[in-house]
Amino acid sequence: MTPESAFDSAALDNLLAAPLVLAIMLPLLGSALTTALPRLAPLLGTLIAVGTAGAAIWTTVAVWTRGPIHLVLGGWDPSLAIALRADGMAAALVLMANLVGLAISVYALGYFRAPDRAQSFWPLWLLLWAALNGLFLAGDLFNLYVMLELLGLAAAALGALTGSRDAITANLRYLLVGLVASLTYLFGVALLYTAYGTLDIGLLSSAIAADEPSPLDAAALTLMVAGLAMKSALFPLHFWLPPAHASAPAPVSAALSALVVKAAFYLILRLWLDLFEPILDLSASMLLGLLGAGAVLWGSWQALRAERLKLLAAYSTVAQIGYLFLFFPLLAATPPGPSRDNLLAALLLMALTHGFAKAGFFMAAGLVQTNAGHDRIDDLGGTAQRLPATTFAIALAGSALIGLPPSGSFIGKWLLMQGAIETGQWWWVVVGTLGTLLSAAYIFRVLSRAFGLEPTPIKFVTDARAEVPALMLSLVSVAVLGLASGPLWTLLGLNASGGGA
Amino acid sequence: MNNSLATLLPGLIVLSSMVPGAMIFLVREESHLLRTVLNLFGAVLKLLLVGVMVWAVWQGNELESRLVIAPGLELVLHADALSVLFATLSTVLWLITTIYAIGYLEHSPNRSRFFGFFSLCVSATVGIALAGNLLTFVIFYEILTLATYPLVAHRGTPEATRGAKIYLAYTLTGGLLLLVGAVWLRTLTGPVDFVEGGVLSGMPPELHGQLIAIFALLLAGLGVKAAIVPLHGWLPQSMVAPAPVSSLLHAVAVVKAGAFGIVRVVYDVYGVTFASELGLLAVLSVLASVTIVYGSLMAMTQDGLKTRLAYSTVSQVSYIALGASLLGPVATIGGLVHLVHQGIMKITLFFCAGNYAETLGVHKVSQMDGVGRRMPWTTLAFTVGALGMIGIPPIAGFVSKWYLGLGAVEAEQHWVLLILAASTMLNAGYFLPILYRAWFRPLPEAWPKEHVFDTRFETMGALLWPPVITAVLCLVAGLLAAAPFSPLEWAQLIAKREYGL
Amino acid sequence: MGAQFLFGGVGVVLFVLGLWSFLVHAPLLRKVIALNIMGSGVFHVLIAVAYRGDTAPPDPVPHALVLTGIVVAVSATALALTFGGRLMDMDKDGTDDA
Amino acid sequence: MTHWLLLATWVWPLLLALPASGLRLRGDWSNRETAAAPARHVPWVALGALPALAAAALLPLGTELALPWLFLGTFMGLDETSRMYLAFTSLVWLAAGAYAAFGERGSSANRGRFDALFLSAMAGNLWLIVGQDLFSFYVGFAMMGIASYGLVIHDGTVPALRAGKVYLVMALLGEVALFAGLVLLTSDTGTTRPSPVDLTDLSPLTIGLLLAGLGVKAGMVPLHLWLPLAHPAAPVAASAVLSGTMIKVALLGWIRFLPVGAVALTDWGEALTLIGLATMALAVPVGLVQRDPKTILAYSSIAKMGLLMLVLGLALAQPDLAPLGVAGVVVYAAQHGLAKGGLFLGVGMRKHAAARGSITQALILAALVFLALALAGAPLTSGAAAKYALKPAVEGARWAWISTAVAIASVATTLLMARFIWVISRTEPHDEPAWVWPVAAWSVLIALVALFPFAVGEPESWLSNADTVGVGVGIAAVVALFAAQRPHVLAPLIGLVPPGDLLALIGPLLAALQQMGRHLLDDLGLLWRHLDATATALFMRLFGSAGGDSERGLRQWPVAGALWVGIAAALLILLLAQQPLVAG
Amino acid sequence: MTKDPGRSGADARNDAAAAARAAERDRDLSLLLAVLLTLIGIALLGIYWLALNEAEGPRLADLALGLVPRTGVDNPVTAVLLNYRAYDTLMELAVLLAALLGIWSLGPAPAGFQRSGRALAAMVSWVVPLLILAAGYMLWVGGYAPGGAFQAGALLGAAGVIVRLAGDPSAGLPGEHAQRALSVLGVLVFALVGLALLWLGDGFLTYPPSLAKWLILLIESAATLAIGVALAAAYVGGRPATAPASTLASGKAGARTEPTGEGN
Repeated sequence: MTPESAFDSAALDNLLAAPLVLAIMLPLLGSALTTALPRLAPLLGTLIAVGTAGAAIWTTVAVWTRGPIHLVLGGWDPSLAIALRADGMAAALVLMANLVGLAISVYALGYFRAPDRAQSFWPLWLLLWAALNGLFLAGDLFNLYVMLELLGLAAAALGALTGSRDAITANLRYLLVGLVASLTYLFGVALLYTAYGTLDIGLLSSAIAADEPSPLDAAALTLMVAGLAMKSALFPLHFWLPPAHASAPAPVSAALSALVVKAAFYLILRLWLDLFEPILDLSASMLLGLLGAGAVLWGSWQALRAERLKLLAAYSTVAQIGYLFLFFPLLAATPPGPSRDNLLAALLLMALTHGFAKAGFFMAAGLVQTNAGHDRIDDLGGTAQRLPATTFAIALAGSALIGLPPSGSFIGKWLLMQGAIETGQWWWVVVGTLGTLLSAAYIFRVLSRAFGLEPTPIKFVTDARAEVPALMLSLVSVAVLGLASGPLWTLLGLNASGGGA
Repeated sequence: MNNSLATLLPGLIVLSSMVPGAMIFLVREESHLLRTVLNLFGAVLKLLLVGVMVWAVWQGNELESRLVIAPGLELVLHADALSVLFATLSTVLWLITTIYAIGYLEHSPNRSRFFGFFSLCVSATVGIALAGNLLTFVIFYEILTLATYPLVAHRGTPEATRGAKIYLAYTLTGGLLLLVGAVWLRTLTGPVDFVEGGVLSGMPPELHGQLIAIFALLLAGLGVKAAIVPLHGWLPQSMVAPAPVSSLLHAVAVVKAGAFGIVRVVYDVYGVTFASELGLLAVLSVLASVTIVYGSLMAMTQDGLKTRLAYSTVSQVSYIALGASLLGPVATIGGLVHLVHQGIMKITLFFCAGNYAETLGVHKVSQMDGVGRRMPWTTLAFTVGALGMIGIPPIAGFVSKWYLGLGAVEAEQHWVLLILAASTMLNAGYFLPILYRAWFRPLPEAWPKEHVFDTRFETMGALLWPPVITAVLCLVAGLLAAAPFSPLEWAQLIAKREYGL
Repeated sequence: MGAQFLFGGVGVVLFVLGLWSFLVHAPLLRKVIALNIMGSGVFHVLIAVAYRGDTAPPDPVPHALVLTGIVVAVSATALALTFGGRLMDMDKDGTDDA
Repeated sequence: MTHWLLLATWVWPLLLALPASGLRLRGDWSNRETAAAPARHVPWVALGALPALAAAALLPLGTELALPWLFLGTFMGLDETSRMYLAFTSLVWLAAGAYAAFGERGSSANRGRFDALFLSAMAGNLWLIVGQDLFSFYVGFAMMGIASYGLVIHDGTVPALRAGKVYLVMALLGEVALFAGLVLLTSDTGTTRPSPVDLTDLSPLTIGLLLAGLGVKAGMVPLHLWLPLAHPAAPVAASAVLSGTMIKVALLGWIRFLPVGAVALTDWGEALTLIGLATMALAVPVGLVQRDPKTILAYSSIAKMGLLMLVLGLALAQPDLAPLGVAGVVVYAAQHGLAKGGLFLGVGMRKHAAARGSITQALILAALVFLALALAGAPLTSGAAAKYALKPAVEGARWAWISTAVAIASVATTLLMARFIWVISRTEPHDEPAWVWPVAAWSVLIALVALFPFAVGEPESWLSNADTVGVGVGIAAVVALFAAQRPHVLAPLIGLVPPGDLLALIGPLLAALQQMGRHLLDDLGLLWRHLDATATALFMRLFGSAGGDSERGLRQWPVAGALWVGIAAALLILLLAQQPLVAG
Repeated sequence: MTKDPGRSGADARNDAAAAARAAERDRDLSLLLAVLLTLIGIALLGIYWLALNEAEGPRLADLALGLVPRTGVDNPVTAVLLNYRAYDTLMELAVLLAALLGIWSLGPAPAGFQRSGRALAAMVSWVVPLLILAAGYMLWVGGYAPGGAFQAGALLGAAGVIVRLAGDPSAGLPGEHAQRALSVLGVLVFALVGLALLWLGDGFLTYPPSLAKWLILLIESAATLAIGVALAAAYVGGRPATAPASTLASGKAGARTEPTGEGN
């Protein structure tokens, strides 16, 4: 796109740009407003949350109807300016993130009763939200760095919101991880800029594809992926995640586990698929797959051994991220075609399902914790039984985490296994199977507490503002994504004819 | 038949219990009436819809609901003669069991939870019955696992949670193996529906090794629920569940689902002739035979009435697998008709066991002296069920046994007669002593824990009538076996279609 | 070219040194300083790109990137130090394993 | 419409079973006294066999009733054989029913149970007679067999329970064998209503299974073990039908399902003949040394069944003998059924119907003597006529010595009857009131036995058989005199062989096997439980919560960092490995 | 979950042993890391060398410099910061805000330093106005020469630091409300300008050339204030006190021991 044509189609650009820009700017503005007017924070925050979610839906609809959107800010030459772009994958993740975000916002209304906590929460949360949307929609490598930092800072600050020693320790570690990781990423960006002189992902992609594969590409990729792998808590670099996620307040845990980690993963995926595909071969993907397998097994095992509910959920996140990495060797080994499309969609589907499910899980876990005063799994019996809706949310989210039908991750796992068998990499099937068994074990370790000799609950829902969002998210992860994942293919612009063989 | 109705009906049948089930969760615990209305509404509505379906399939109509959940992955609900057989069984028995359960749980806690899952359980079972491809089957198979888990754990005692965990460990592992098998198969075949006569016979010989491995996986997965030795360990453990649940597990849902799945795989996926060529049937028949004998032997050693019945189920359900494992329409008829016959007979027995426990506190065979005096009608129903299990004509069980025997001879597997003979002797060995105690031994001084109901009947009406009705059904199914619309007629219809006669 | 490599190469070395220091040294302050050294390393590399010979004006884009990077680094440093301070206030015993 | 009477023959007693059982739907169940007490006892049981009798009397031969919807396709009909069977069976059941209704005592709760079981067994017996297909036969056979178990153990005494156990095991074995035989038969012939012609190609396995399966019921040596235990243990009414009608169904089964007359099964036929001989040879001597009159009668039944097996074997081996042979067997079966039923009922009468020394007792004893003579085949009795009917077959046999053997057997039977009369005449009666109806029914039965030769037999048969019976009576008289004077000489012989004869030998063997099996099972069970416990413990440990923080080490920066840098290095190497070190 | 379980003696002994082991392990690991990182460093240097030896890659410089006249400023760096890549800058302000909010969320600020002596106070009263003045200059000069909002903001922040060092616990910052308003000013103005431009049809952050100069100045001014306030507030290290600063308790005012929000 030349500058002229950009100017010419400005009107159309504007219209298309609006939802993208709003999805990022609304929460940013909201953050500013809630900072400035702390008393009104919950009200303003909720309004902004609704608006942002609306913008995200608008974005998705726009991508659905018109295909990928590429928007150069400022009307400058694309190599010079920063671009926003929303393709199917970004739109899907934005939609998920914002729906989850909306639910978290509603939940937070009920969760943060003390005004000073709420005042701290809202601006940071909205900043985090802005960073997430910015990340998903970014088309510029350096802008991604800024977004990563914003995300990292906001997330660490939110995670430490309880102010306990554990929380601060864990989140300081998280902050440092984020910093070192994003600096490493930035180093990779700097190398790329050295070689190609541009930061726009699209331009870089064609430049890399046009060039011979060079060691510098390899070095840049290594640095960027290394940084992002740390941020996405890929085994064994997940060491920071469980304490940080487990010590955060429930809505924050939900956001961290469901969204923030996903953002880093999304970047790896983008780099891997969009930018560096020409220089990749199977072995590098296999390395990621192996680490993913380690994550699946170790994370699930640790979740099974965890004493506390939120720690369990955090380790479960480690495992779930591992599943996503299992797709890399399969994608590398599958030639373009319906099979690869299916794998890609399955990967996304698992990410989305995990987003919804984990958020729902953490929110429900938070509620249990609030109610019981603790979250030691072994002593949760009565509480779980007193809160049927919450337990139900845990169960639904849990079955999505396990990958039981009809959840979205079931479809994802089905296609994952199918891909593994088709490419002859059957060992991932073994990993997936073991992981599923372990996850079933840890989920039902929790659920079995709900069956005790405790008194009967009077009604299904006891605290609608807190319970309904969790339940809705869990329900989405199970029913909507599991039974109607077809549109995802359309959104991704993939050949929807399917066909396994 | 109206076209839109034809495409909706199977789906509606599944939903007819799922929706009321979901609503029941929301019902306040003390709203006894509302819950009962919802329960019965769902049960009766489903029965009516199934009635329409029976009529339609009899007329040779194709009923099929399809839902694309992802490209290439379709949820197919298809009504053929086989599905109708199983669906009708579950629906009829569900109605009766619902009435029974309402009476059984009259004063116990957590009824909304119970009945909610109860309805889901039946929805899943009917979904299994109507599943038109392996994917759909797997989905409902897993949902069934999930829906029954809370029922098994319902009592909340430590034994109950333990039993439920063991149940879950077995069934989830099984489900996973099934999943792997299904996925693997799909990579070879692409998306295929169940087709009468099977779909795999055209596969090239070099794939036969894989097909055998897949069969092993599928069989292992289905064998867990069908309680084929050595995968039966969960079944006696899950006897901690309330009696209606045991009835449901043993007669209608779980065990049957496994056996039904074996039938589906053998006939509609592999094709019985092809399976025989691969040598799979021989393995299956040996496994089934071992199970039949082993289950009976174990049953003889049990003093607990329900565990004895549980082992009896282990033994009896393998009749179905045995029927599937013998090449020839007659054996097929025997296996299929036993699907129904075992259901009504075993549910009668469990109802009765529940009545003894609930009315007299009698849980063990050794406590059953003289119960025939105190509860003659229940004991009469029990007698019918037990004699039917032994295979005494003209009760339904004989019909299955006859066709199995004849089918075995037809398939030139004369040794199966020996198995049938041994099974008959062993069944008599563990059932007749019960009858002897019940009818011929004097009453004890006092019952372990007698519960006086406000009724002139021997026990509460809601408890008394269900076993009496099912006992009558056992007799009718036997006495009118050759009449139109009898289970036997349906089984013959199915066999005719499977063998293309 | 030589100057460019010198500057950029120093950046690489700084980055690696900073990383080593960050990973090996336990005290928070040292870690934060190490992080800033790593950052400097990256900024060096970026600035080296901007160099276009002694005659041509430097490329302003990397300069701007570095400026932005510095502000981000300052912000992060501030937050990290506050965290550390908070921890020290809470527990004079040490810095845990952070 | 009269052919519906065929259906009524067995449906009617089944329908009666429910009211006869005295079960009530409503009651004060929590009260222990009233809960156990059933409704007033109504003697429905006496009426059970009426439609059957009516059918036998009224329906013309060849009446058919096809009910394809019933069970697995039911076909009922009346041919010569089944009519004869229906006639004597219904008569015996009627008489026994009258006895059961009015003669059997005991707790009224148990009476309801007895009546219901009695009627069920009756229904089964009648169903298998009127049913012409093998399903009907098997249903009836099974119903009869299972219900009889309840009749055998009705009294609940220790011998009754033991007898019941032996009966049940053997009856079930028999049923299982019959089941397999019928399955094979269906498979061999492709029909469930085989005519003799269909049966020509039966496989040896089928024939063997049919013989063995029905042989249990027939008291075929060595499958007779249950019979001398069960028949005496059952209450009188039940013994009468057990011995009078039920054991006869085995013959009916063989006639229907073996190719009698269609093809020469020489080996099988001769084997059956020899087994029949062996059965007689065993039953009579063992019977002679029994104490209990009912046991003696039971052995007599075994002996008689042996005779019939012998004849049937001949017919099987030589098709030319079949028409007469089968007819003879049926007639003999009828005769024996009536007489044996009468004898068993008579034992009950003798014991309870009247006081010692009364006229009635004398009359009863006389009637018993008459029945015994009839059974022995004395001239002018039904026995003579029946035996005469067997003559053509016996004399037509390839083996000439068969007639001699049969004659010896006749003598032996006479001796056995003499022994019975000896024992019964010394039985002490304990009279009970209200025996009018049983005695009346019994009298009718005796009258029928008396009329039998004139109704069924040919005139020349009336005076036949005098020689053998005469010899028998003579020997018996000598022995009786001897025994009266020197009781101590013969006394040790009595009770020498316990009832159930071979069972005494088999018993310990079975016990040892059982012991071994139990040990084995116990060991296996122990092993299994151990494995199970280990697995469960492991499982529970997995599910149980764990302590400790296993990632403490990993969270140390140097450790995590080394891993991180290592992974990055690996990635870099992997990426570089695929491109030349110097690009371009 | 937040309570710090008192450690028993056995634990302590175990900890000591573990610490010894850990120290040994750390030594080994630091050596390993050194080797690994040296190798990676050498590899990176090599790769970097190779990359520089390649034909000169495309550069944005000419393009960027060429378009400067249309940006409304003369300083190319400022053009990049506030025009070509204004979005980055906006987000960078957000990062600063995030840090500040994070610091505030940790609780009230620790006590300030001892009030300065007379000499220092006198110096401060001279230096601070100078700094503010210099900041203004920096802001203005950024349009055509090195300088701009960040530099200016940094100077303002430095002024705040000095004030706090001199003993004013609030670093000379206004009360809470004003502080909050000022610290978000940059983001607010920047974002609103961007959105307004979008609303007006120019596109997000697409300045019409005629207004560009003034809009940039507006944004820069707001940013300067915000940066200054944020840096100073960050240095204060805690939530601004609603009450007068002097009432803050000394010592451990900030060490909060209250349990977590979800615990109760």
